[in-house]
Order: sequence, then structure tokens, then C-alpha cells
Amino acid sequence: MEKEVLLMKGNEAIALAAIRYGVDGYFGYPITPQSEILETLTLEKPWETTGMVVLQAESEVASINMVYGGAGTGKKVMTSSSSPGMSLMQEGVSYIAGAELPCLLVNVMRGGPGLGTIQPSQADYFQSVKGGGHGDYRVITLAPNSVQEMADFVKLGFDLAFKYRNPALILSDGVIGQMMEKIVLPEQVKRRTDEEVVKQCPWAATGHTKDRKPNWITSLELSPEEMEKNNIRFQEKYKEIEKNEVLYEEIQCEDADYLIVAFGSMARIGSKAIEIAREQGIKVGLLRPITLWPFPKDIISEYADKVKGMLSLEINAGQMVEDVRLTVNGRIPVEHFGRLGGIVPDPDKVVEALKAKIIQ
Amino acid sequence: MEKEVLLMKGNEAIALAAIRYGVDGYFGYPITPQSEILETLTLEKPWETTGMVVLQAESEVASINMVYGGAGTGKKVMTSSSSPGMSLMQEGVSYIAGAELPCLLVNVMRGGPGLGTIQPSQADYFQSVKGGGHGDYRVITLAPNSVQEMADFVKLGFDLAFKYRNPALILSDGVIGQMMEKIVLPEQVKRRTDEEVVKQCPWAATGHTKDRKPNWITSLELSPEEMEKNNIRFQEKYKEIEKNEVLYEEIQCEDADYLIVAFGSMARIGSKAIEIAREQGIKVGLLRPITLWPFPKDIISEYADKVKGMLSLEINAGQMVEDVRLTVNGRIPVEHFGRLGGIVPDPDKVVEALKAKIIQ
Amino acid sequence: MAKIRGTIVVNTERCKGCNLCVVACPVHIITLQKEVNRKGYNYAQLINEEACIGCASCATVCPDGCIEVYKIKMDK
Amino acid sequence: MAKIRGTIVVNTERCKGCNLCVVACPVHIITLQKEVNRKGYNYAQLINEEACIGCASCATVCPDGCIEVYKIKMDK
Amino acid sequence: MKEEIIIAGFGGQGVLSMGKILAYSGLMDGKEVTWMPAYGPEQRGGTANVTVIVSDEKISSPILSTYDIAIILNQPSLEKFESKVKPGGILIYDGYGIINPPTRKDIGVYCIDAMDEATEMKNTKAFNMIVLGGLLKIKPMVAIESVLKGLKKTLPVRHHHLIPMNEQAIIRGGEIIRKQ
Amino acid sequence: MKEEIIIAGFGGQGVLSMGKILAYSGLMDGKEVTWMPAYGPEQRGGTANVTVIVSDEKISSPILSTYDIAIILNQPSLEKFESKVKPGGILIYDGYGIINPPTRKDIGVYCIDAMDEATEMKNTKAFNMIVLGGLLKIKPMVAIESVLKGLKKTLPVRHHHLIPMNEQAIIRGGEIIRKQ
Amino acid sequence: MTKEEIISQGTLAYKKPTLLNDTQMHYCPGCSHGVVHKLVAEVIEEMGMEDKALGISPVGCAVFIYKYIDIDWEEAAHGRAPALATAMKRLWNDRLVFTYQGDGDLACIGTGETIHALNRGENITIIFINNAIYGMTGGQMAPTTLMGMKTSTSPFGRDAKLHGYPLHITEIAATLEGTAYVSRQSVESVAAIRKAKKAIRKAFDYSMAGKGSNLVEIVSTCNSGWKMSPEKANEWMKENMFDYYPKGDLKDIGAE
Amino acid sequence: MTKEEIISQGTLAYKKPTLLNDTQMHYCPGCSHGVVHKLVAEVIEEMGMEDKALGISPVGCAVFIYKYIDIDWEEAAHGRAPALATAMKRLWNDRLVFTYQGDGDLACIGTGETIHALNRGENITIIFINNAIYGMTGGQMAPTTLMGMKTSTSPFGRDAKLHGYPLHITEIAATLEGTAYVSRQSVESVAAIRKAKKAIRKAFDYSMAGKGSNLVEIVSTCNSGWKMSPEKANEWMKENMFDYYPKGDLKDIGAE
Ligand SMILES: Cc1ncc(C[n+]2csc(CCOP(=O)(O)OP(=O)(O)O)c2C)c(N)n1
Ligand SMILES: Cc1ncc(C[n+]2csc(CCOP(=O)(O)OP(=O)(O)O)c2C)c(N)n1
Ligand code: SF4
Ligand code: SF4
Ligand code: SF4
Ligand code: SF4
Ligand code: SF4
Ligand code: SF4
Ligand SMILES: [Mg+2]
Ligand SMILES: [Mg+2]
Repeated sequence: MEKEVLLMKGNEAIALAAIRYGVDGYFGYPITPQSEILETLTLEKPWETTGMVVLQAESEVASINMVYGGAGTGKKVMTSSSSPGMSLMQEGVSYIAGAELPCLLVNVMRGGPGLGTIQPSQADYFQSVKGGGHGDYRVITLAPNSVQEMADFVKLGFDLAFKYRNPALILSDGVIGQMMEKIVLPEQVKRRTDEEVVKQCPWAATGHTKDRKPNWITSLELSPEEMEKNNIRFQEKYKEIEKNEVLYEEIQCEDADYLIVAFGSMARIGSKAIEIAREQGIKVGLLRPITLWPFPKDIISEYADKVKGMLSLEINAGQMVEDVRLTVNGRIPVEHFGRLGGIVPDPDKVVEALKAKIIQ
Repeated sequence: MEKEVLLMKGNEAIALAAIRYGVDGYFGYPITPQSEILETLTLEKPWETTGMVVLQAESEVASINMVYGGAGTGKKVMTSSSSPGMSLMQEGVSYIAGAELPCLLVNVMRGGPGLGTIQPSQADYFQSVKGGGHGDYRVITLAPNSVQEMADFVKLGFDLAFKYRNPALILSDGVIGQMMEKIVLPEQVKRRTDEEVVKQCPWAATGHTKDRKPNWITSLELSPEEMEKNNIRFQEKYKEIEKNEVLYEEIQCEDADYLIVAFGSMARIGSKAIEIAREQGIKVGLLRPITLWPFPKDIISEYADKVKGMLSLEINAGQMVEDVRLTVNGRIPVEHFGRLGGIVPDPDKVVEALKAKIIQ
Repeated sequence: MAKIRGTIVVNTERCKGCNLCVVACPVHIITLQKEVNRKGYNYAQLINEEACIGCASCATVCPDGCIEVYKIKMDK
Repeated sequence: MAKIRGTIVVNTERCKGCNLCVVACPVHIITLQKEVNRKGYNYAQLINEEACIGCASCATVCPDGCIEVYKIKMDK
Repeated sequence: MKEEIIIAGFGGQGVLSMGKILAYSGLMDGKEVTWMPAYGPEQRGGTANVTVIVSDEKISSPILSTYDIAIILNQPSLEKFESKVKPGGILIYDGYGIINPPTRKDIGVYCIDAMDEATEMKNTKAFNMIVLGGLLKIKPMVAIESVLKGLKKTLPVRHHHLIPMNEQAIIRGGEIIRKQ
Repeated sequence: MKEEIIIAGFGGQGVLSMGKILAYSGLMDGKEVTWMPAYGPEQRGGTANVTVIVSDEKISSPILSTYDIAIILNQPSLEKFESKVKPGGILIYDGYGIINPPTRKDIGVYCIDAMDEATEMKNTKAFNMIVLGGLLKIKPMVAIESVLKGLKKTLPVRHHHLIPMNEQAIIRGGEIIRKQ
Repeated sequence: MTKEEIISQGTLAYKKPTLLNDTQMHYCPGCSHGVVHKLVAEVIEEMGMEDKALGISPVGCAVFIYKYIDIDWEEAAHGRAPALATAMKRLWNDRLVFTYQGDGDLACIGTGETIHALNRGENITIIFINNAIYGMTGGQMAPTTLMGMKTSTSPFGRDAKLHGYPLHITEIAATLEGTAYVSRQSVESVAAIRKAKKAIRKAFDYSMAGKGSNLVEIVSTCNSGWKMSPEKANEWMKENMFDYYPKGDLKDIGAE
Repeated sequence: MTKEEIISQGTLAYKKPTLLNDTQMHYCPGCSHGVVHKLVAEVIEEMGMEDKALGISPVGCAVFIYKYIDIDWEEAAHGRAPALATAMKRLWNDRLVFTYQGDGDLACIGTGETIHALNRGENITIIFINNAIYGMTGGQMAPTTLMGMKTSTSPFGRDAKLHGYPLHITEIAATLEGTAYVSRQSVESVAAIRKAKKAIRKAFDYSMAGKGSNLVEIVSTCNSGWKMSPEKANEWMKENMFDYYPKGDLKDIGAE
């Protein structure tokens, strides 16, 4: 089966990649457009092969707290949901960040607010990167733009999560989750044994052995002085991540006069748009943030000195555009273009917006 | 009792003001440092006087959904909580915004992330003004800096909420909630009768009478075209609010060379800090956003052309500073100073930070 | 003795061809049409006008409320 | 017959003066001290060394685990 | 080469799997493909549709608002998608269940009585393949061998004996499709 | 005039209400006041403290890190707050329960045996008022009449007969406070 | 006598309630939801409460019930309908407040809201459509899914070791002091439908009389989720569901 | 014989378990939590599971239990301990996984997690401290607060019309198919404490034997919240709580 090119949905890719990466546990609750993740897992029965635990929880609140529990024991655990379900998880995410635990979250976004629509959206950008929960915390946020990346970012997400003991999030949407395209699945990795987990995660609650102090997984600290120390530690960690882990893709940026900034499914629309624009003689490039947090500030800042304007392309009312503006800090015009409520914009319309808002 | 000056906690002031303003229902769950709101209400027994409903819900998730239910009937309903509880409410808040319902939320912030600490904090700024829940929505966010304002903003919050059919939030913290100071309570207003509610809120679910179509309170719209229309309507409403409802206070700004921007309890520290700084010959003013959303962009933008730098003073790791920067857009340096984890900074230290980060 | 005669009117565009009325009819006089309606469903129809006793079983079980039943007492 | 003698050691700094051991002692030989410990609590003390039968009731009910009980069988 | 195709019909007609076979065939042919269903509860008992793109180059958006080819299997879908075929494009429909046939003159309109044919072949499962055969006749975007290779990959081994029958259906589809 | 005061002791000693009476007295005197408790579960059975500010001008922060006056009613609070009195400030403590008395020389240290006195007066509820009386003797930041007026406002009418007793306790406090 | 004569000269023996409007319902052919919708509409009509009824729709297949029954509605967040109902009834005492919820909504994510609203004795009615599956999201396992039953998230059958046991939330409701009337019914036959309607009527009556909270479970089919024809689904329900979920009144304080 | 002689020559008849460390507990004097902590520590010691026990602390007064019993702990979000426990036990089958929760945590905000974890038959134990009040946040009403009982949010006494009825979550637990052992105990006397310890031991044993989920309720006092002396609180508990919450085993599948 090795290196075989398959055709599958983004959601299925996540499920299969999780099994192959040796994930220990998945806990989730059905919601469109991502229920195939849980469905694929139950169909694959990994508990009979790798020993992975798969459980349909009673709610998203329970799911995220199962993840919290499992993560605290050093196991590789994950959940997935879509927008309304992610909102319910925000307290739990804040706890996980506060207790400094590694885990993987997946949000296959749909249109909001409220029950909204089940069509694709990118309107949970703020929630994901600014912290939808309470307190100063950050979630490492990865934005795949293909089925292949849906699979690949399972490993990437967990690796970063464990490196920094911090939750990681795959922020996808209905387009990437529901579409089928080509994919090569990663090879099956052996799940860690309990002994390996104990060894790799000396901080985890795995049973108190005499050679160390009891481990406490907690986000609680009633002394403000101590709590401030914790927060300073978090902030330093976040700075480290911002320094080391930024990922992005540059498409035809070298000679660009203008830049489109877009992530996930919108980056695909964007790449079509730059084709069209270049046919019309407009030199435009595409900068695709792969990590939304840490945000690719340095490279965008560099381009702010090179290009004449930037267009932030998002399926929302303008969210990432704030981070682009904060980076550009007034040097060149930065505008937003997007559609709302589940409508994915046409590449032509993107080019029109570019002309109207940036070039004129 | 009229115009009598009393001494009470900010939390108590909210409760008493709610009764006097003729609020129809309060639904909440205990959490430090705001449990006095519910406690004061149960002690006052307004159900025997004004007819106000007061109910201790089984959770914050239930609370916000009770508010959703009540708001959908056109009644004036509210809830209160503190940071972890507010995180649990984010799905509900998104629904309320998506269904375009008026209601009042109160968050008496404590230090996070996670269970954190019960000490004062302002680290839920992002959650409040960028939308902690999913989708593109906004919550009108009021930041009181005194016990008097805790009481006054009950009316202000409800008035704005009903004017725009949008949730409003009083974003306070442990300092303002727990401290006692002077206050003059508003006068008792009569609660609206059911008939008045029906008349004032023709959109509400009050019982379908033959003279109109049935009312549907919903945030659901599966057609992306229709959902986009809804979202465009929301965005237009938000623009209206941004145009009409900005509130702020300027303290010694006329001749200022530098500006401190601070809200809520930090604005009080800030006002002390400008006293100290002015004693040292530094001409600094304080700009206090009263509405955090809509953010006072115009006035800050004006000052960006007048002063040499701004310091955003917050009990968090730097959140509002992003909105200040977005407004200033690179014209002058904008820095952040704050303490974390529940520690309230000294005014002296603020002056030091001002010198180190802005003036040098 | 009085005999009861009944008949039904099926809202064929509303019908989803679920067949539940067919099963419910005590005298087995409803079937689904070969033709489909605009929604693509084979809708229900009465095949024996004479035999209907107007018992309304079909209409009662119809999930989509597609059937109206009329009846009349006939003196034989 | 063998008589049992017992005694208790109270961790007076840990004691919170809740009085539960006082109530639990079947022979009523514990009281709270007038003095307070560093935490401000009137701590428990044994007032009749002779009478203690080492039954451990006091220690069992002590919520803070402040009492150790020793006993010895004495041949009369 | 790049073909942007919409397939639309009732939920039960195998619209999604027809799209899947087409996409898999493209894959076997070494092409880039995307398959994007319209998903969700409004599909329940109602119409279903899927967008398939087969291309020599990397595909940007899997969601489209206009199409090169529309395969239409019921009246509501015809109403929804007729106008969305690009000028010069192709619309293929099955006569069964279409009360008002397409009227556009600026596109190539084809009719295929696949439903009737499948009934005649006493194999309603062949319906899909007949339509596909019709499509490939008019737009041979993938080789028939690739379709069969794709089927082999996707069908469980115990169903491999059905492949010759499917081949037949494809060929039959090519025979019966006709310009309107 | 501006006095920044911390009152600290055990939970049961009425620390919070002593602060409240002081704050209310300030209010009656037409002053600006704030009262800010240290709140939360760590107070449970442990120490409690409250910051009271009485001032002629608007008060900025109700939370402080140093104080003009500290009223200390147990050993842990002494350890916590002795160092936080501003040089030249005042520390008043009740000898009962203080094992190691304060040692700072740059502040005015006063001792008041209010606990003993209250026991003697057979009125443990007077404890608060005795301490307050001691404070007002040394720093007459509000008039005793204002204290009584404040009490009248805050006490339910059925307890108004206790006011003379409270007045006595205040006066007694002024008598027994002594420089260490 | 011709059909036309019977129609013109005879009496109307059955017609869908007018409160159930002419909008085509989005349900799959043969779905139980439709029958229960008719019953709810009929009862409200019979009570003359068209202008006093406030319904709360769930997140589940019945999410759009508001489009079909012409009263005022609120559409709740998933599982939270009883919380909405609590507030609505307390704020509008003379209104008929009821929720309409599926098993996933009510017995899974909404367990807390369900139990607490019932135990507080809110004067509301919960209509509970137990089809042992998540219909709307495509047939996933519900807490009420039977042992061994195959769903899209228990594709090899529900297994106690992996998934635990079917939850009898209606039995729990009957033990709560706050409930007045708790009943389990079904709608697969004319007789069953009649009984179900009576139960709904009683629950609504008790709500308005302030007797406490009321729950009427309707054991239902989801032929799409179960992957059966509507007919087969009814048969399967009778053969399998009624053992797990026996029909009848579980509690009736009026009957005490 | 002097005290010193008895100590040096006699035997140690009682000593707090060493697993309960020397850190001063933050509880109010006389709080039941302390006694139950001792029992939990003793049972873990006796089972020799010090290195295999994984505890989950609640949000409530016992939030800091991790500071006192020297095993590995996770501190859950309010009400969610059973969700954490579910994952921990499924991921670490040979560990002793238990939660320690208050009535507000378990029977109010965590109702859903409690019922579903128990009904799934997770091989865990829930130790449930029912003191009929929210201790930590200052004595607010809990679902288990007795009728007429005054709390800071029912200052005129719990009233069914306003607040509904006390919730018997332990009785509900006993009806769930997933539970193996469900018991209600108390710790106000030596005899009661012994029984409570046995119940905890049985629950832990069943968890490890994979028999299903286990719940041990300890009817407790919160003298601070109740505004009574510890002694009075014990008396009040005996006189008032035991009627509402009768003690004994509610379910024991081993005994069947
Ligand atoms: C918070 C949240 N989680 C999950 C969903 C997705 N969802 C929609 S309906 C549903 C289940 C519906 O099942 P049920 O309540 O049994 O109703 P049915 O469709 O079977 O009538 C789920 C999980 C959602 N909309 N919101
Ligand atoms: C989400 C959330 N809501 C509310 C709180 C506040 N809170 C802390 S403890 C508690 C109740 C504790 O009561 P109980 O569980 O009975 O434990 P006890 O203190 O009585 O032992 C509450 C409501 C919180 N921390 N988090
Ligand atoms: S009314 Fe009765 S007899 Fe007539 S068609 Fe309907 S079910 Fe059959
Ligand atoms: S029961 Fe109704 S929907 Fe079903 S076939 Fe009969 S008429 Fe049509
Ligand atoms: S051991 Fe028994 S007799 Fe001795 S002090 Fe304790 S309770 Fe009393
Ligand atoms: S029971 Fe323990 S804490 Fe209470 S008084 Fe006795 S020794 Fe002290
Ligand atoms: S999915 Fe099931 S519950 Fe939903 S409409 Fe179809 S049959 Fe009914
Ligand atoms: S508040 Fe109550 S439960 Fe909490 S420690 Fe004090 S007595 Fe115990
Ligand atoms: Mg269902
Ligand atoms: Mg409790």
C-alpha cells in the first residue's frame, strides 16, 4: 500500500492519519461538516489494531474535557468539531492551555453566528488565534489547504503540541473537510507503550512513583504572585513559538506588486485569482500563512516594504486582516475581501476586489 | 430614599440597579468574584415587588440559554458570570447575536487561563470584543470603572441592546465587583406589562396573533445566500453602532504629550499614574474607552496626530493594545504595560513603564 | 342498514410516497403511482373508489398530512 | 483481666480546634485549650492522661488527622 | 485539459458515487481531481449534487459557480443548474422525471434514457455507468480503461465480477446518448 | 487628607465589617471612600483583610501595596503586612494572639488589648468598636459622630439601641490604646 | 355515488390541522416527526391556544418545525431547549410553553438541562422524539441506540464495552419530584397515534394548570438512519424498541 | 505509666495515613472533606495502589485535594471530572481512576458528564461529597439543598415553587445499567466512618475488577456554609439530611 495515491475526503484523511501517526485517543461529538472523522475512526476500529481509543462523547464539553484528562496523562489525544461545538469547548481549551498540556483540536468551520449554516466559513479565526476562552493563552493554529495537508498536519500538530506542551489546532473548513482529492497517507507508526509515555512525559499524571514528586495537572493558582509567574512563563513560551514555528507558503511573490494573503480553502481561490490577475498583467503574489498563530509577521513585514498593497482574502467579515494590518503597521494599504455565510467567492471576484480596493 | 448616597459593592450595585431598571429576569450561576449579584437579588426578592424573575441556573450553559429564551420573548433578561463561566457561554452568545436578540451580560473578570485565580484581570478583552464564540458577530461592550457605573451601565446596556437588538456586555473585574464605594442608585422604574412588551417587540415570540406572521427566533439559515444576507445585515448594524455609540472619557488630554489608554479598574490606576507623571513634569493624559466595542477609534486617531506615543495599560498580556495599534496604524509608538495573573499594577510602575517604553 | 361510503383526496405534490397509508388502509385500496411528482416521489392514489369506508386510517398515519378524507352515510 | 491504657499525641499546630474529637471521646477527656496556636485556633488537648483507653475515636473523627493514638495492654 | 462538472439528481440516484467513480477514473489517468459534494440535511430526501473537476493541472477551488458540463437527473436540478452551464458547455439529462426539458441554445444539450435502459438491462445499479458512458462518449476526458481500473480499486474484491457488466453499461451509454 | 488603611485578622474577627463601619463613617463625613476586601476561598478559616481608603479627593486605585495605617489582629497578618506600612506610618495591633510583636522602628506602633477589653465588657461584639476607637484616637480621620451616624444608617432599626454601647466602646478604645 | 358527490355531500372526516401549514416538510418520506407534528398542531388547535403557544425547536431533524406549525417559536441551541423553556414560562406564566426534542438533543448533550428543568418542576412540556439515532447529522449513535444496533458511529453494532448502555431518560424523569406527567407513546398505527395525542393533550393541560413539568416520549422511527423503508422501520420499532422502551404512563400525579 | 512510656512501649493504634501528607489542609475546622480525604488515602494505601492511583479533583472546596494526598492528580473543570476520568481510565486500563466531587460540581453543572460516564460503565469511582451546598463559593444553594434550607441564594429557605426539588442523583445512578456499586454513607461518627471506608474500598475494588462504574456518596457537613459549629452541623445532618438521603447500598452487582 506504500505511497499509494488515494482519493478521499479531508475529514477521512484526518482520521486515517491519526491512526497511522499512533494517536492514543480520539473523543468527539457529531456535527456537520466533520462527522466523517469519528465515523471513519469507528469504521476502521483502530482499538483492535493500534490500540487507539475512540469514543463518541456525550457533548463537546465532555469531549474537550476527555481530551484534557487524556492529555494530562501524556497520551496523544485529540478531538474534532465544527464552529458551534468549538465554542462550547472554549472553557476546556483555556484549561488545557493553562495546565500546559499537548493535544490536537480540529475545527472544520461552518458559517455562523449561532446555528448558522453548514456551509464553509473562516469566521472562527479570531476565536482560534486570539483565544475564544478566557485569559491570556494561545493555541498553535494550523490551516491546511488540501486533503494532503489535513493528513500531514496531524503529525505536525502533535509534534508542536508536545514540543511546547500547548494545544494545537487544525483550523479547516467545510471545503477542505468535505472535498475528495489525491492524497498519500503517512506510514503507520507504532503507538508508544505506557512505559514510553511515562518516560517521555515525566510531568504527566501516570501514577506517582517514589522517584519523583506527585504530578499535579492543574491550571489553578490562587496566589496572584504565583499566577503571574505562570503567565509570564506562558508568554515566554509563546514568544519562543513565534520565533521558531512560523510556517507559510509564497506563491509568485518574488516580482509581485501586490500581495493576496489567504489561508486554507481561500488560499486555493487566491492562487486561481493570481493566475487570472497575471493574465491581465497585474503582478500579484499569494502569501499563505500555514500557521495562523504564530502569524507569519516577519515575512509579511518584509513584503510590506516591497509591494504596494495587500488584500486579505477570507470567508468572513474581516478577521485575519487585523493581523496583517498590525504587521504592516500603516506602511501600505491593507484591505479585506470576503463573502459571508458560507459562500465561497469566485476567483474573478477576488481580482475585481483587488483592483477596486488596492490597485485603483 | 431618593438620591441617597450609599456604600456598596459593584456587584450589589448591578443587582439593585437591575431591579430598579425594571429588568424582567436574571439567570445565573455562582462564581467568584461575582456571586453577590445573584445573592443580592435573592435577598431583595424582587419577584414579590417588581415581579422580576430570579433563578439560579444549573450551569452557565443553562444560564445563557435561559437568557436566550427570555430575550427571544422581548423581555429584559440578563446573566452574570466570571471568566471560566463566560467561556462556557460563548456558544450561547453567538446564538443570541445570530438571532439578533437584546440582553445584558456581565463578566466580572478574574485571572486565567483555566481555573486560574480569583483575582482581578482584564484578560477576557479579546473574548469580549472580537467574539469568543464562532462566526462574525459583535457584542456591545461597556467597561465601568466605578461602582456608580456598574449601576448606571445596566440601563445603558439594556438601552443599547434593545436599540440594536444585540447583546450588550458589562465587562468588569474583581476590583470593581468587590470594592465598595459611593453610589446613588437610579430610581425605581415600572416593569413593562406583557402587553407593552408585545407592542414594543413585534419581532418577539410572545404568542402568534392573527395580525402578523408567526415569529421565529432563530440563528439558523441553511441557504448560504440567505445566510450571507443575514451576515451583511449584521455587519451594517455593527457599522451603525460604531458610528453612533462610542463612549469614552478624556482626562487631562488637552495638553498631553503622551496618552495612557486604559479601561475599567486600570483607568483608575492610570488616572493616579498621570497625577504622578504630571508632578514629574511629564504631560500625559488618560483616554478611557467606556465602550470597548465599539472602540473609540476616531478620538484615538485624533490623538495619534497630537501626542508622541501611547501606552495601553491593561491587566493582561496585551490585548486592547492591538486595537489601539490598529487605530494609530503606525503613526506613533504604541506600547503595552500590564501585570498578569491577578496582580494590579502600582501607579508608580505605570509611570516607570511610560518612561521606559514610550518616552525614553 | 346504513352503509358508509368514503373517499380520499391526496395532495399528490405534497406526498412523498412513503407507503404508510398503503399499509394502513384496512381495505387495501391505496397504491403508489408509477409516475413521480415534481419532487420525484411515486405518490399515493386510491385504486378502488367503491371500497373506501372513510375510516381515515390512511390520513391519520400520513406523516405529511397529504390526505383528506370525506365520508357519507348511505341508506341502502 | 488486662486493662488497656492509651494516650494521644495532638499535632497542635495542625489542629483547628473543631471540637469533634472532644465530642467523640467516649470518656470525655479532651478539651480545647484556652491558648491559640499560630493559626489562631484553640487546639485540642488530653486532660486526663489516666483515663484514655486508646480507642482512637478522637483520631478517627479528626478531619485534619492531627491525632496519633498509642495503646498498651496492662496486666493488672 | 480541465473539465468542471456538476452531477445533480435525487439523493437515491447514486449521484455522489457517480462523481466518485469519475474522480477515481481521473486519478487512474494521472490527472488532478477534486470531488466536492453539496452536503447537509437539506439534501435529505431532496436533491443531491456533486462537483467534480478533472484537470491536467493543480486545481484551485473545488467549489464552482459555473460548469463546463452538467449531468442532470431530475427536474429541480435542471431548474437549478441549466443556467449555470458555461456558454459552449454541455448539459446531459435523463429523460425520466424531466417534465420540462432544457431550452438553452448556446450549449450542447444531450439526452440519455439511462433509467429506462437500466430497467431494460434489469440492472438498476447500471444506471450510473450508463450515464457515465454517455458522458465519456461526448467528452472522453478519461479512458474507459481508467474507469475500470478505478472500479477495481474502489470495489471490494468480492464485487470484481461485476466489472464486465459495468463495462457493458458504459458502452451502452455511449450508444444511446443523443443530441436533443 | 487621605488615609490608606489595611485591616487584617482572622475571618471571624469582624475584619470586613470593621472596615465597612470605617468606610461608612467616612461617607457620613462627606469623604470619598473605598473598601476592598481580599476575597475568595483562601480566606476560609484563614486570614481576612480589607483595604479602606478615606480621602478628601477622588480615589484612584482601591488596591494598594503599601499603607498609611495597618490594623493587625493576628500573627500571620502581622507577618504579611508589617513590612508594607509606609515609613512614618502607623501599625496598631491587638496583643491577643500576637506572639512576636512588631519590630519596625520607622513607624508608629501601637498596641490595643481590645480582645481582653471586650471580654471584660462582656461584649465580644464590641471588639470592633474598641479597635476603631483606638484608631480614631491616633488618627481622627472621621468624627465619632459620623461613626455613630454611619452605624445608624447601616444597623437595622431594631438594633439601634446598641448604638450607645458602641459609642462607649469607641471611647474605651481611645483610652486603652498605647504606644508600644 | 361518485367521488365528487361524496366530497360535496359528505362530511370531512380528516384533514391535517390548519395550524400545520402548507409548507412542504423537509423530512424523509415516512419519518415519524411528521405524524407528531400533526398531533402537536391538533392539540394546540383543540385547546384554542394558537395565540398562547410558544414552541422551542431543537437542533436535530426537527430544527425547522417552526416553519410548519404556525405559532411563535424559538430555535434553541443543541440540547438547551429546556433552559429556554424555563425562562420563557417563568416570564410568561399564561403561555403554553413546550419543547420538541430528539434523543441526541435531550438525552445526550442536553441531559443536564433536561433533568434540572424537569426537577425544578417548570410548568412546561417536553415532547421527546426517541428514534434511537442522530437523524439530522446522518445516523450516528445516540444514548438511546439499542444494544447491537448499527449506526454510522457504531458500524459493528452498539457494544456495551465500547459504548455503554441505552439511557432510559424517561424513567429517570418519572423519578423526579418536579414532574407531573411522564408518558411513553408511539405513532406507528392509528390506535397508537390516538393514544399519543391524548398524552400530549394531558401534558399540555398539566403545564397550563401549573402541576409541574411533563414529558411525553414518542418512540419513533428514523428510516433513513436505520436504512430501512418506512414500513420496515415501523415493524423494526415494534419488534425491538418497545422492549427497551415500554409504552404507557410512567407517572401521572393527577392519577395519584 | 506515663504518656511517654505508653508511646514508647505501646503500639500505634491510629495515625493519619502517610499518603495524606503534612501540608495543612485549607478546609474550615471540622469540615467533612478532611475525614473523607483520610479514608481515600487509607484505602489507596491498603490496596497498595499508591503508584497506580490517578485522582481527579473537582472545582469546589476539594479543588486542592491534590496538595494533600500524594498520588498523581488532575484538577478538572467544574463538573467535568467524570469526562476526564473516562479518558484517563480508557487510556490507562490498569490504573485506579477516581474522581472526588461536590454536589454542585457533580449534581448540577456536571449532571450530563456524571450520568453518561456512569451509564457507559466506565470502570471508575466517583466519590461524591454531598454537603447540600456550594461550600467553596460561599454557601449558595445546590441541587441537593433540602427543602426550606437557607443558603446565600435561598436566604428565605428553599422553596419548591422558586427552586424546585432536591435532586437524588445517587438514586438515579443506581438505576443506570452501567453502574456496579452505588452506596450512600456518612462520616460523622466512628461507626459511620468505618462503613464509609468499606464502601470506598468496594468501589475501588470493583473499578479495578472492571465491573463498571461506582459511586459512593458521602452525606457531609459544611459547617461554614450552614453557619453552625462542626458539632451542631453533624447533629443537623443526622436529623435532617438522612431523611432525604437515606444511607446504605443502593446497588451492588456483586451482591446480586
Ligand atoms: C453544539 C452542537 N453540537 C452538535 C451539533 C450537530 N447536531 C445537529 S443535530 C444533532 C443530533 C440530532 O439528533 P437527535 O436529537 O436525536 O434528533 P433527530 O435528528 O434524530 O430527530 C447533532 C449532533 C450542533 N448543531 N451543535
Ligand atoms: C464554570 C465554573 N462555574 C462556576 C465556578 C465557581 N464555583 C467554584 S466551586 C463551585 C461550587 C462548589 O460546590 P460543590 O461542588 O458542592 O463543592 P463544595 O465546595 O461544597 O465541596 C462553584 C460554583 C467555577 N469555578 N467554574
Ligand atoms: S379512508 Fe380508510 S378505507 Fe378509505 S382509503 Fe383511507 S384507509 Fe382506506
Ligand atoms: S402516507 Fe402520505 S406521504 Fe406517505 S404515501 Fe401516503 S399520502 Fe404519500
Ligand atoms: S483514644 Fe479514645 S479515650 Fe483516648 S482520648 Fe481518644 S477518644 Fe478519648
Ligand atoms: S478533631 Fe482534630 S482538628 Fe478538631 S479539635 Fe480535635 S484534634 Fe483539633
Ligand atoms: S433522518 Fe431520520 S429523523 Fe431525520 S427526517 Fe429522515 S427519517 Fe426523519
Ligand atoms: S466551606 Fe464548607 S465544605 Fe468548604 S471547607 Fe468550609 S466547611 Fe468544608
Ligand atoms: Mg434522534
Ligand atoms: Mg457542596
